Amino acid sequence: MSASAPEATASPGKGFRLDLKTAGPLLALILLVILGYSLNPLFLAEGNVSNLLTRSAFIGIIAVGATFVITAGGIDLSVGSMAAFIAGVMIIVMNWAVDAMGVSVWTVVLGIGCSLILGIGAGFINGFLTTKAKIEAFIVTLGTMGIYRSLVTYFANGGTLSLDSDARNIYRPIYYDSILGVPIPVWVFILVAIVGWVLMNRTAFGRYCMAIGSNEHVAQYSAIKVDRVKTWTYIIQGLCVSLATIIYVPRLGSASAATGVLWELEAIAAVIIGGTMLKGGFGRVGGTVIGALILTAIGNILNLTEIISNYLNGAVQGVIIVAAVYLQRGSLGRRKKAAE
Amino acid sequence: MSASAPEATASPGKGFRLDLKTAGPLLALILLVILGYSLNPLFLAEGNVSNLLTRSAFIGIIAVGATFVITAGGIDLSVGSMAAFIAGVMIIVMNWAVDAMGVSVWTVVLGIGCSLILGIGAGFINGFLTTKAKIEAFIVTLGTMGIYRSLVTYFANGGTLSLDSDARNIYRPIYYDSILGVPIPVWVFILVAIVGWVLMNRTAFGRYCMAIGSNEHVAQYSAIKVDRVKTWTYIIQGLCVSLATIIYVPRLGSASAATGVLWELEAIAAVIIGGTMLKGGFGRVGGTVIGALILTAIGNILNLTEIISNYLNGAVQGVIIVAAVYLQRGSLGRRKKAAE
Amino acid sequence: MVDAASASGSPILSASRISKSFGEIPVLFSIDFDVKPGEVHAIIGENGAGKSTLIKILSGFEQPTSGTIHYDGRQVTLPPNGEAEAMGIVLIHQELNLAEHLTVADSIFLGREITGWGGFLDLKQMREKSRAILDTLHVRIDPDARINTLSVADKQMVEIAKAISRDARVLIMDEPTAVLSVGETETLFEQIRRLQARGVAIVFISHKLDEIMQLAQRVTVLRDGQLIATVGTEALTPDSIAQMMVGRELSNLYPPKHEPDVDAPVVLSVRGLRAPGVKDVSFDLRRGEILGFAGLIGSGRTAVAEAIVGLTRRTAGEIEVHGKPVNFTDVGKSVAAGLAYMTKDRKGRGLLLNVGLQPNLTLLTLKKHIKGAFVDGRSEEQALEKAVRRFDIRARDASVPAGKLSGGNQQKLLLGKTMESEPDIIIMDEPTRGIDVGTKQQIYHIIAALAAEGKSIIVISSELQEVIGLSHRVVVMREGRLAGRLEGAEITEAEIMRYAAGIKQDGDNERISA
Amino acid sequence: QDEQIKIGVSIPAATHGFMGGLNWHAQEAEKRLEALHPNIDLVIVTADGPEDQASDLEDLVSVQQIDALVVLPFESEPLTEPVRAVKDAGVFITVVDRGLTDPSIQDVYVSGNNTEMGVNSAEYMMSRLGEGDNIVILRGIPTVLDTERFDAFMSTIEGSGINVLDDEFANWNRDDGFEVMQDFLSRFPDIDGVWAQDDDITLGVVEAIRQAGREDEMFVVGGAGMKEIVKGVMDGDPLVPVDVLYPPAQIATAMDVTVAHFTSNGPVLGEYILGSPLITQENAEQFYFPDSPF
Ligand SMILES: Nc1ncnc2c1ncn2[C@@H]1O[C@H](COP(=O)(O)OP(=O)(O)OP(=O)(O)O)[C@@H](O)[C@H]1O
Ligand SMILES: Nc1ncnc2c1ncn2[C@@H]1O[C@H](COP(=O)(O)OP(=O)(O)OP(=O)(O)O)[C@@H](O)[C@H]1O
Ligand SMILES: [Mg+2]
Ligand SMILES: [Mg+2]
Repeated sequence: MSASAPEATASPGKGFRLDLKTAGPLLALILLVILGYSLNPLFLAEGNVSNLLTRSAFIGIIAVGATFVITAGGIDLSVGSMAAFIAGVMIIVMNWAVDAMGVSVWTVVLGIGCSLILGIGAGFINGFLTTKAKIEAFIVTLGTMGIYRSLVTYFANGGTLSLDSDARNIYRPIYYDSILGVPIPVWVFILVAIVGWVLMNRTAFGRYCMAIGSNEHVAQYSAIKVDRVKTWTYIIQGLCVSLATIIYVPRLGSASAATGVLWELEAIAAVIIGGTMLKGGFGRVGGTVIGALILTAIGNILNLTEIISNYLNGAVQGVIIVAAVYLQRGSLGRRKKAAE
Repeated sequence: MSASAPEATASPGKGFRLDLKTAGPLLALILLVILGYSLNPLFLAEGNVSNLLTRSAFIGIIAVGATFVITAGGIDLSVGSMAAFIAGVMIIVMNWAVDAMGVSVWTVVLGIGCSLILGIGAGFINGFLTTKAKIEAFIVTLGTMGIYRSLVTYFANGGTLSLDSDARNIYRPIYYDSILGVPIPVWVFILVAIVGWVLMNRTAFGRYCMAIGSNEHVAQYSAIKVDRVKTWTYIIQGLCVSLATIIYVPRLGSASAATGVLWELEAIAAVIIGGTMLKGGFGRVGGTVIGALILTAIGNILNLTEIISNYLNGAVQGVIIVAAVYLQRGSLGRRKKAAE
Repeated sequence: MVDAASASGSPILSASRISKSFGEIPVLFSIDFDVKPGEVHAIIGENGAGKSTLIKILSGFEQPTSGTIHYDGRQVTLPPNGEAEAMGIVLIHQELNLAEHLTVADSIFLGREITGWGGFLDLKQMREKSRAILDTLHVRIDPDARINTLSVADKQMVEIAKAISRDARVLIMDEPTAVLSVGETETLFEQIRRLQARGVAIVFISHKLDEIMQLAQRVTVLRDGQLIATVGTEALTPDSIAQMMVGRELSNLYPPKHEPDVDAPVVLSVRGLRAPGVKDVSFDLRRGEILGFAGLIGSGRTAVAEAIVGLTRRTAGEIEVHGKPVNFTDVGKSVAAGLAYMTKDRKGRGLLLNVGLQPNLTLLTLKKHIKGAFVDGRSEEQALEKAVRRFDIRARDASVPAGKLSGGNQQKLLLGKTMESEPDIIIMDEPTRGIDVGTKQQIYHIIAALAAEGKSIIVISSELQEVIGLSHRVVVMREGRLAGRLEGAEITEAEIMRYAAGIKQDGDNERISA
Repeated sequence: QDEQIKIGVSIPAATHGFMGGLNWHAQEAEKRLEALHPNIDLVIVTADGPEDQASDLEDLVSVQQIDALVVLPFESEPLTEPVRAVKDAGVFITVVDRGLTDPSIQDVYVSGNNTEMGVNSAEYMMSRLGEGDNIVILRGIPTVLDTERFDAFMSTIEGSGINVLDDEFANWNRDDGFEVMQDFLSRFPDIDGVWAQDDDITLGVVEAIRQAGREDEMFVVGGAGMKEIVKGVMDGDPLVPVDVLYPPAQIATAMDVTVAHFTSNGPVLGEYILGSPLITQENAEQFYFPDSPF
């Protein structure tokens, strides 16, 4: 009854809960892998696994950023358009640099720098409008979503912006090469995930995000600079979008109005499948990573089999997403939920 | 110390507060109308106004339903796909009825009945999965969104389902005819808005929605059947989608995978522009109606002018939405917000 | 007092051999309890003793692990979630239980709205009835006001209004007076006596022993989930109750006041402060001084504190800390300057209810626990250990969400959180809200010790005894202004009440001091 | 000839009428060809966007281990490299409709002709209208092929004296077509012709014109060859007197050609450009597929 217990139980208790929490999405992922393998053993072939991981990097990196925004009680619908916009501007700038100074590694460095600045700037704008102008995050980011998408269409004159082919040859390896057998995008994803996890779980900032998402008043009364922290979550989101775009551009070497459509929904879905709550107050970067893998794996599995009509892909996807979340909330999470 | 003051001030006070609340979106709408008129006086021509109102009916009716879901702390992303699905099944059923029994008014009645049942059923499924299976509304409705969209694509074989032309001739008036100079869809919209307003503001059900969205524990401790009320909000949403579909089908007489795409975003945007909070607890049906009008008017204005590049339509739309919300929250609403 | 005869019938609600465990953890052991019509039966016990759990079982909000409940002589299983209200068992929860976005009238009638023609809400009638009930409680709350615009005390009054508006046969109140001041408490007691006279059975929980002596016919004492005794009040004194509760003698609730040093430097000086809810407030706080803030509900004490630490914008006036003018724009700045404010709204402003003890304790002072760039879990754990010992926080383990602690333990956690910042100047708003006498004594001694160390403390409290017992000087607020300042022997209940009620004003007093 | 041949078909998902038709033709062709050639296995995958399609291509190579690929790129430029990667894995490549930026990748190219579609539409307009007549244009989604059609149309009517009152995007969607046309109708009192460019849009446009009761004032030129529109042309609908073909069946042609590469004796290579003829009442019958969903 007294508090003598904490010392003894706190650490293991905490460890155990962490296991249970990650277990939900992880279990869903494992079942999905088993399903994939049983439908087609090539699912676990090295090439496919590497493809799958590389692919999940885009959504995964963006979703890590979204974890912060959502944990702090916000939402960002603009990420897909933002990615298209950043990709478009990167390409324009790099093409201009090629014209002006010829092709070199610096062209790509310039493009990357440009992307980072844009990502941070776009994140800041979202953050500023939500915190200072006090407009709902949903509306702000719905607005910027439309704006970025329009701008990229405008820059591309309704068509596609393509990276100069020489510049592309220099840039290509960033998507297509591997280090120690692991594709570079996967390295970036791992890095972002680790940094994100540390930031969320081991720094004051992460704690502040959870506090704000959980009860903004308490955060304010606890000397947390609520507006500043919230703005930072959007900046982190922008930075993540920028990183995802940096590895996206060399993949296809182009950007158009169709780039990044619906990424926002996928990113938010990854976050929520991973166990973060849409209402905020509770962030799980590890879960988000698994969520992104689950989403990518579903698409991959659907390509592995011909059992169902292509028209029904979306239905299968929907069923699997709901089932995956049910699996973790419904069974394992039931008691936790009920108790809350 | 005594309670003598309230009597004197309560009634006017309330009236005033009510005014202020509706004033935000209304002001934005008025400014938009002025803008539209100054860009092209035809904006206020009878024909255009009637078109605009009729058009806003779809999103408006759906958004009235969404107001309930959001007020009770939920969200429904499936409405657009649900509309497409219901429209598709209606057409299939009516075509089948024509084949089997020939064309009559009953064909249309059958279709309408079918639509109502589907809408209620689909709403119930969303509600059931969120409340009983305890899966986040975002995930449930993201899932059903994919499922309905897939199903309609499947039924249409990837193409378009078209209503038998004889049946269509009978059905047509429901979209195209007017009563007392007001198009029927507008009547339906008005009716839905009034019923919605009364339900939200003048019945215990509306109070329960707000209580649940504001604090689910409190609602539960007040002997409110939280799960039941939440399920009902989804059913109301389904019913609204069904009504919107009933007036949508005679418009073009067809349904395809492209029907209702992004309606969910528009509906949610209308709700939030109207002053309902995304986090729940606070519903304004009147605001929602104005929100739907604002959204439709923006699109209409963009079609009436040539000042800006077509490519930038989305950007203008984004800017106006953000500005409209800023107008109400930023200036008028600032103090209220701060107090909350 | 109500005559004993009315309370001598057979019990209307009784529980026998009630035990309750949350998971593995037992919190109640075979408790017998009953209440008779027209009786006030008080439950007392230390924080975490199981009082709230017991009455939640008595009203159906929790189901007992074992044991039976009889209502009206029949064995029953009470329906959950407040549905027992329909049977006449009404509970006022310890923690405020109102939906922030609803209006006062909506809240009072939530779950049993008055409907008129066609099943539509009869808003007019609900508003009028709300106003009538609030009138009987002598509170000035607009039935159309939204809950989130009310102060904590007003919210509590709404809760009370809500409860007495129901046709209760058993009315159970869990620390209804914790945030109320003397005046409000008195009106509440009037209402309780009125209901009692009508034969309503009343269960009353409070840590204020004098209230229990005043009101109750019988007292049940719980300790660590065990039933210690049920006795008639006439056989008791506050001291003997306290002793049963804590299990030890409780002499000297208040520590001896050390002589205030009149020459001590002024550490906080407020001049002509105007802010939302504050109209022209000036006062000084000296080093080593305990300054009491008294006043009725809504008199603006909280508003003064919040304006000082930068939670609300001040519109006029100067504030000096250690002789230097300051303008705190957020709490961080005031904490950095050594000035901490402890909110009275532990649930809405003080604690994150969904996280464990440790993150709550260190939220205000997380910077102290940063090593390199990272939060140092070890150092946080040590801080928690220390706070747990110092404030006697009792929790199953450190991972229990703060919302699941007993009310008093939440308050202690909040106290620990504020004290973590090691402030020189502390503004404590209702510091012992919901705290048992034993711990109260500890806290009073902590406060006195802090003052002796040279810290300066403002105690905002609605409990006059507390203000009187602790403070070197007392200021009384009324309608956003300082109505009076009292020192030494002037600090008496009567004098404070005179200022608080506006019978006497600052100008009436010849010795106006800064 | 008995070895198993796997052919991957990667196309955009059926998100609007034309793509729906294309999906249908692809599935019909799959059934037909698989029944005809037991050793041929066709795998159709559909994509929601360029990056999705790039992923599909990777899967077709790594998991399905295809021998040939029939691909209708979502967009030309982004998919050039992914298709090249497929080619590098030793796969026979057939590109449909939207050419890659590097044509040397493809073994076979099958396509409709966007430029010809724009030109034919413009020429029909010029045959019916003249100096001082007004038209409005409803475009698709801002993409390269929309731009090709539009530019070809505009350069053809240049100098004819026909006024283009305005153009707006209708997103290849009948609802948007309806609303944009409603607005054109309230804006412009005198419209003589409408170029809707796509039959989904056309359907919306026609309803808007009917609603306004201005059927007699103008005519509409659509595009693609949707069965409802072709039927109307066949029946002599004065409002939609013609259609300009842009055959969704080209995917079937491409699949046929690719299968032929493995089943016929010699290699099949080269370009197969399908024309965009004007569908008129006289020739409509040959373009009418009542079983197609499109
Ligand atoms: N839902 C719950 N889950 C787990 N433990 C709980 C729960 N509710 C209460 N407890 C525990 O049961 C014990 C008794 O709590 P209770 O709230 O009944 O105390 P109390 O006597 O009302 O104390 P206080 O005077 O502080 O309000 C405490 O240790 C508390 O932590
Ligand atoms: N931010 C604000 N804006 C407007 N009015 C306010 C604000 N804060 C407080 N008030 C008003 O000022 C008055 C004083 O409230 P306050 O909460 O400070 O009183 P209190 O003396 O602490 O009383 P209580 O015992 O209820 O806590 C109240 O009428 C309250 O409604
Ligand atoms: Mg234009
Ligand atoms: Mg308690």
